[in-house]
Amino acid sequence: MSRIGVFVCHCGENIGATVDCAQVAQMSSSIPGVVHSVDYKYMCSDPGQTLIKEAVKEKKLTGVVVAACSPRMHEPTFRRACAEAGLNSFLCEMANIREHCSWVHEKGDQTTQKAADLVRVLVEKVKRNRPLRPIQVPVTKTALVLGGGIAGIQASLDIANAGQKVILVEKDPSIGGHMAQLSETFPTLDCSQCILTPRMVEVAQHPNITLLSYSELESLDGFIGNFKARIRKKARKVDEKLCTGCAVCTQKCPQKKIPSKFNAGLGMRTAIFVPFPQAVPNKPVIDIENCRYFKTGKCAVCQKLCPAKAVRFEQEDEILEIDVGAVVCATGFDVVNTDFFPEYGYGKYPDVINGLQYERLASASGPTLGEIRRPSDGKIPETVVFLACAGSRDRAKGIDYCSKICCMYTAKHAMLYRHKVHSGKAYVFYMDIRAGGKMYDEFVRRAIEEDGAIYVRGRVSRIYERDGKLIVKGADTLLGGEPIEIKADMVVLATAAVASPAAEELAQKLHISYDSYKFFSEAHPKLRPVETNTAGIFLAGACQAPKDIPESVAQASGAASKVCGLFSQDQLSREPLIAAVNRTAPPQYSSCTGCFLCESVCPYRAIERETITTRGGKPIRTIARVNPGLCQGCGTCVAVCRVKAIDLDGFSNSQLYAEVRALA
Amino acid sequence: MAETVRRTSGQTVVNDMEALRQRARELLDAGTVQVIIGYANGSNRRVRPFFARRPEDLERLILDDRCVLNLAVYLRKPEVKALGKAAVIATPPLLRSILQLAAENHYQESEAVFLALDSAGNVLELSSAEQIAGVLGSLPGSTGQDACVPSADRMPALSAGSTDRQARFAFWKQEFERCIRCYACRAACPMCYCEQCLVDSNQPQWIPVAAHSIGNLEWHISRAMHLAGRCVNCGACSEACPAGIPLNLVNQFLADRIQQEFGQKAGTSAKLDYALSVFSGSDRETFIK
Amino acid sequence: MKVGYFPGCSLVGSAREFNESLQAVSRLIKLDLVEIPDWNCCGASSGHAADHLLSLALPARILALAEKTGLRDLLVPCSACYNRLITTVYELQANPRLKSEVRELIELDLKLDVRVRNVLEVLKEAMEADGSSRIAKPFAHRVACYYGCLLVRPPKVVQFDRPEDPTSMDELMQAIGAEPLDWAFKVECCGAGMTLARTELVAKLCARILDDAVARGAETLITACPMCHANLDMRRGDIEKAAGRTFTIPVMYVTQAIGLALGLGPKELGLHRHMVDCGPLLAAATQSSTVNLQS
Amino acid sequence: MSEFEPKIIAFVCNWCTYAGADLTGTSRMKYAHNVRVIRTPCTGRIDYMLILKAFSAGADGVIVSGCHPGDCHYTSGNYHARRRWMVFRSLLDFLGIDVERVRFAWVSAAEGAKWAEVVNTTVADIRRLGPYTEYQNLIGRGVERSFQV
Repeated sequence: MSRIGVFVCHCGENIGATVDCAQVAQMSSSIPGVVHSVDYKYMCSDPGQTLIKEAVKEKKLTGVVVAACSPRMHEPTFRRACAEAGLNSFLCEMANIREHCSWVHEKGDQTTQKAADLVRVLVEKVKRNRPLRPIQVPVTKTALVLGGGIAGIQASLDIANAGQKVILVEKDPSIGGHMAQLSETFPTLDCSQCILTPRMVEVAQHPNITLLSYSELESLDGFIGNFKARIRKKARKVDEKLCTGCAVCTQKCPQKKIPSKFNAGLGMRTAIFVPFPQAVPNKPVIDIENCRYFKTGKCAVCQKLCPAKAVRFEQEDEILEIDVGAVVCATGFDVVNTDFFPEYGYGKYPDVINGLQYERLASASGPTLGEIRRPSDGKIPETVVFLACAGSRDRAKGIDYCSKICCMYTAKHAMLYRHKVHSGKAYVFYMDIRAGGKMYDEFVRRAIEEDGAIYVRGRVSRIYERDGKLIVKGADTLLGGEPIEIKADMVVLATAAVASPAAEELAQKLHISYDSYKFFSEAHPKLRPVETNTAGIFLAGACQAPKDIPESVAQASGAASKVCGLFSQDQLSREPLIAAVNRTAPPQYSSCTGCFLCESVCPYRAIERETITTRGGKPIRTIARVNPGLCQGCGTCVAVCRVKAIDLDGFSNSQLYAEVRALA
Repeated sequence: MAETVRRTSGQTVVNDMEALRQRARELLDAGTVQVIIGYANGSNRRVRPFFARRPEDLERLILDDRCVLNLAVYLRKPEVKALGKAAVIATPPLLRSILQLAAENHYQESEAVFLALDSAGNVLELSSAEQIAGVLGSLPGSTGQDACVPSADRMPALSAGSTDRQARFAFWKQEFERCIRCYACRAACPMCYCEQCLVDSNQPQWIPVAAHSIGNLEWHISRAMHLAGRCVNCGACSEACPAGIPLNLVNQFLADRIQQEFGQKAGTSAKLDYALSVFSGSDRETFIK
Repeated sequence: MKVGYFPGCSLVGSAREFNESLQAVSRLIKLDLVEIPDWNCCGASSGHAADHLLSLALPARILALAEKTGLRDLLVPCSACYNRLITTVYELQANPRLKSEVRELIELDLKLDVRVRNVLEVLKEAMEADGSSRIAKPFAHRVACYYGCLLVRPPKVVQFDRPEDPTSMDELMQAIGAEPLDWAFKVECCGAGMTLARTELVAKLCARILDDAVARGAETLITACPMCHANLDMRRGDIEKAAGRTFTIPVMYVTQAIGLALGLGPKELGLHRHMVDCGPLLAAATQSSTVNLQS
Repeated sequence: MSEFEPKIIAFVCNWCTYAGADLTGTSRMKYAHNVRVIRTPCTGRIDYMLILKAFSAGADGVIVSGCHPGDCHYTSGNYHARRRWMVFRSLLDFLGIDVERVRFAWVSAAEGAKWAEVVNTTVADIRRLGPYTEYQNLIGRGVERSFQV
């Protein structure tokens, strides 16, 4: 039989002025199961709490209802008080008679009656509470970082420097990501590689970081603190341990005309290659699609010439299984190519290039060694037109969002062009300039005012080639929509930043949600920007939304600190208000019918399939099981279950039923 | 009122009964199956389910438009399972329910054999959900109202265009008041396979068990909600109801609404596509203010 | 192949030769055109700017009459009419309330189950279906295919071809032995909507179209739109004034080019009705080998 | 005879509407006293049976409220709830049960004023509709009133 204590708080005048607290206590005393009921001026004060603690002990209470403010305010206070008196803290509930009653209604019998009703509801609820203990989950203190761009590098270093183990997985042969491709970086114009490569080397040498380059995630199972990752280490066809990085193979490979991805297609590489001279690890990879040996069975020049005998044609992909406690997803972004734009020639004009290609042209390590030369004939262009918002913020193109980085890098592009070609003309077409950020607007102003970039507010309707020039047709909307035409030698499209093509598949492997553009979704757009809805998986960088370098680094450090926070505990403690599937006596074992209609409603994929077997291991039936490590307690499965085989602690079927009936 | 819409014509619609019997005989002879589940004449011009275990029993098998009871319910019964593997004389509604059961993990591949007639009168032998899904659309009578069960347009209070809520309430109140809570509807429904029905759980007692107005209404609302997005519209519930309540109308109405709103239809594929366990960000919400 | 046919006012007026050539070609490629009885104006010129409901009701009446013929496809050769009709289907399908309003207005049953088709897609289908038609005289000319603005836009409504760089007319021209050119003004506006209000602007726009076609070596422009044709052909004097130069390049309907290739005479195809003489083009030497249409 | 005072039971989610109603309180906005709030973790948890039980407990009107689409603390509970309500509401309407007595609303944690408005308009609507005798008459001679622990 329940022994419930009801404690009605006056909250000074806050409740007492409109609700007759003594009468509420009086009315509560007649609720079946209530053995103690008092009112007091300030329940949350020390004497108030002592009142509760003493009553718990003296009256041997099995449940406590504090009728006071919102549980969002003082529930922890009163639960702690109960726990100190020896009552399980989950046997304490609050009736909200302040925010939901005294503050919103006038003084009167009806308001007092409402307060008494609310108490009755919570008494019926607390009668059906059961003692619970916070859930303890062990933590594997190794982080998996996916993606070796600047965000992944930063996150890895931060976690590793905090003394935790990191496994960094990069799909390409080298880490560095898009940042390694950039020329100079806004707003300071320092050389991208100069600031990045020391970090890359640090990653390679860090004792706490295991770098798995040329590798991809196959699958991820488990839950926070206890993930199991399967990683495919793609065959390099080169023994990394033996290779000294002498580069004889890459110099002698006869297959030399393969467009280099690192150079955005503007330069060529060999079939056995290192993506760029500063690559980490600086070990080559054989591209078997283009390798003469793999295509014809003849050649093997690299193998013959390798002084370390490191070339291994027979090497196969390897699958590694790793236990990790947290995952940082930093898989980055992509930019759409020029062939996305029919109105700009479907990519058929070689001198219409995208921003990434321009970065390679402007980069000292690029195919032109940093001289701005147009791809078609290598001439130095006299007029260059830059188009911001190529695809971005364009509903007709299906990309509604702003790519965020283009305004700044376009200003930088125009500036770099003017620095390198003093006589050249740089036009920039823009919709509006979004230069929010420290020293950002100043940077754009500098491009316009000091470096003479000609900014035209308007959009370009068409680009076509005529007499060796690219005719750029647009409108200047600041000058009354006057149509203008520019005869350009080269056009640079600041093409939209989009999610990387593998993003959707990866999100499904990680069980994290993504938006309609395939960017990964954060748990809360404002307050939980680095977490995902799957506990233990964090986001860093442009896989979440287009971002520039400082933002990516900041988010990566944020994600790293979340991981370190998680790893600072040996066990995780979680609120135990979670769902569970009932178990009953044989032959049913559970009232669960095994229809699994609940499986897809769970936002956390916490519903698993559990096969009940005989002692001999013979399967009897398969029923649902809620993984307590994953369940967050929303209860959607409970409402979907026809037979009520699933129930949720704290909001159980019998509790909610009794709460409603308490109002009858 | 509902009595008037019951059809008991008993016309034979199947001329290829002999072909069906022949195939059933072969299956029994070969030992592929141990029992044939079909229909036979019962008393009082009614049909009854029939379990043929010997070849000579097969002569009693019939198939006509009175055969509405959904034989899929027997596949899950332990006493039927104990007879061995079964072949079932299949109508399109039965096959639809097998697909839905498969989607809900309650029919395993090759658990039984289904004998159906195609439009040319050939006997099809189906056992996997994939086979069923493949032929279902082409079977005779597989579209439209294929059960001889009540249809809404014959109920004045429910007919299209009726906006009289109180008339609807009065209609259903009267219908449900006749319910004696025998749960024949539940027993006849292949989708009501739960071992412990909500109405049988008493902690808490969600639905009053006594046959009075409120309990009856809550029972029928629950039944409809539990079948929403799962009912394959076989009509067996109405056929089974001794009080003649046109129960399938409620299920059919929700099935239509779900198809309109969410484009999902139960019993069309063995892949789980349950309208109430998925959602779309663009679901209509004009009623939410 | 049998389709409903809505010529619209241009094809019985200023663009008679489009109608004549379409009818002549249709006979040869076994395309049966069933003219919608009692058709009315589609409201393209001013109706759609004046009153939204009217702009839907006018085409809706044509659609309702077309439905009565029981034919699935309705050929609308004039691209302005095509645009109005297909837009009406799009808007009314999306808005049942508006649809019932329009249905009351036109007092006809309206199911919206007729497919509104333009001349390019119907010709392509008919020519492919009629495998027997043979090219008598390949139209061996360099042509600039000019689609104009209405055939391909707005893309979500018409859902035809690539909006910025359509190719369907180019393919038709290739099939009759012509050499379609890659040029920059395929879907540029000729300014037809402003032809009376701001003639000098229209002349300027047209001049640019002609200029690019000529610069790339086109011998003739090919069009499928009576409005474009009228502007580029009849306004030639204004265009030349605006450009400060002369243009001798003729402008032909797609059906006229096909007709010539199928062996029809210039007169049957109404070529004599053009302002800009097609004579020199026709006089130019042409090969006379026979090519199968589908090759 | 005293004026009819509607009895309203509200099922709200913990993260948005419950917090929104707290905000109404901290902002000291006044609203009708007729509502009794039952807290649930998420609209996804709100079983249609609870709405039926509220009516059989004598409620004249029911409010069901939670986070706006896209704001669900559990990402998608409210989307699932929305579908279930759509189906449930259609069913009630088909059976002739007055759907005007169930008010569905999205009230965020920031919408204190909206919560007051939702309660006030619901109370006004139910006042206009009158006591829900149609349903309560079904309950008959207190079959369920005998409920005790």
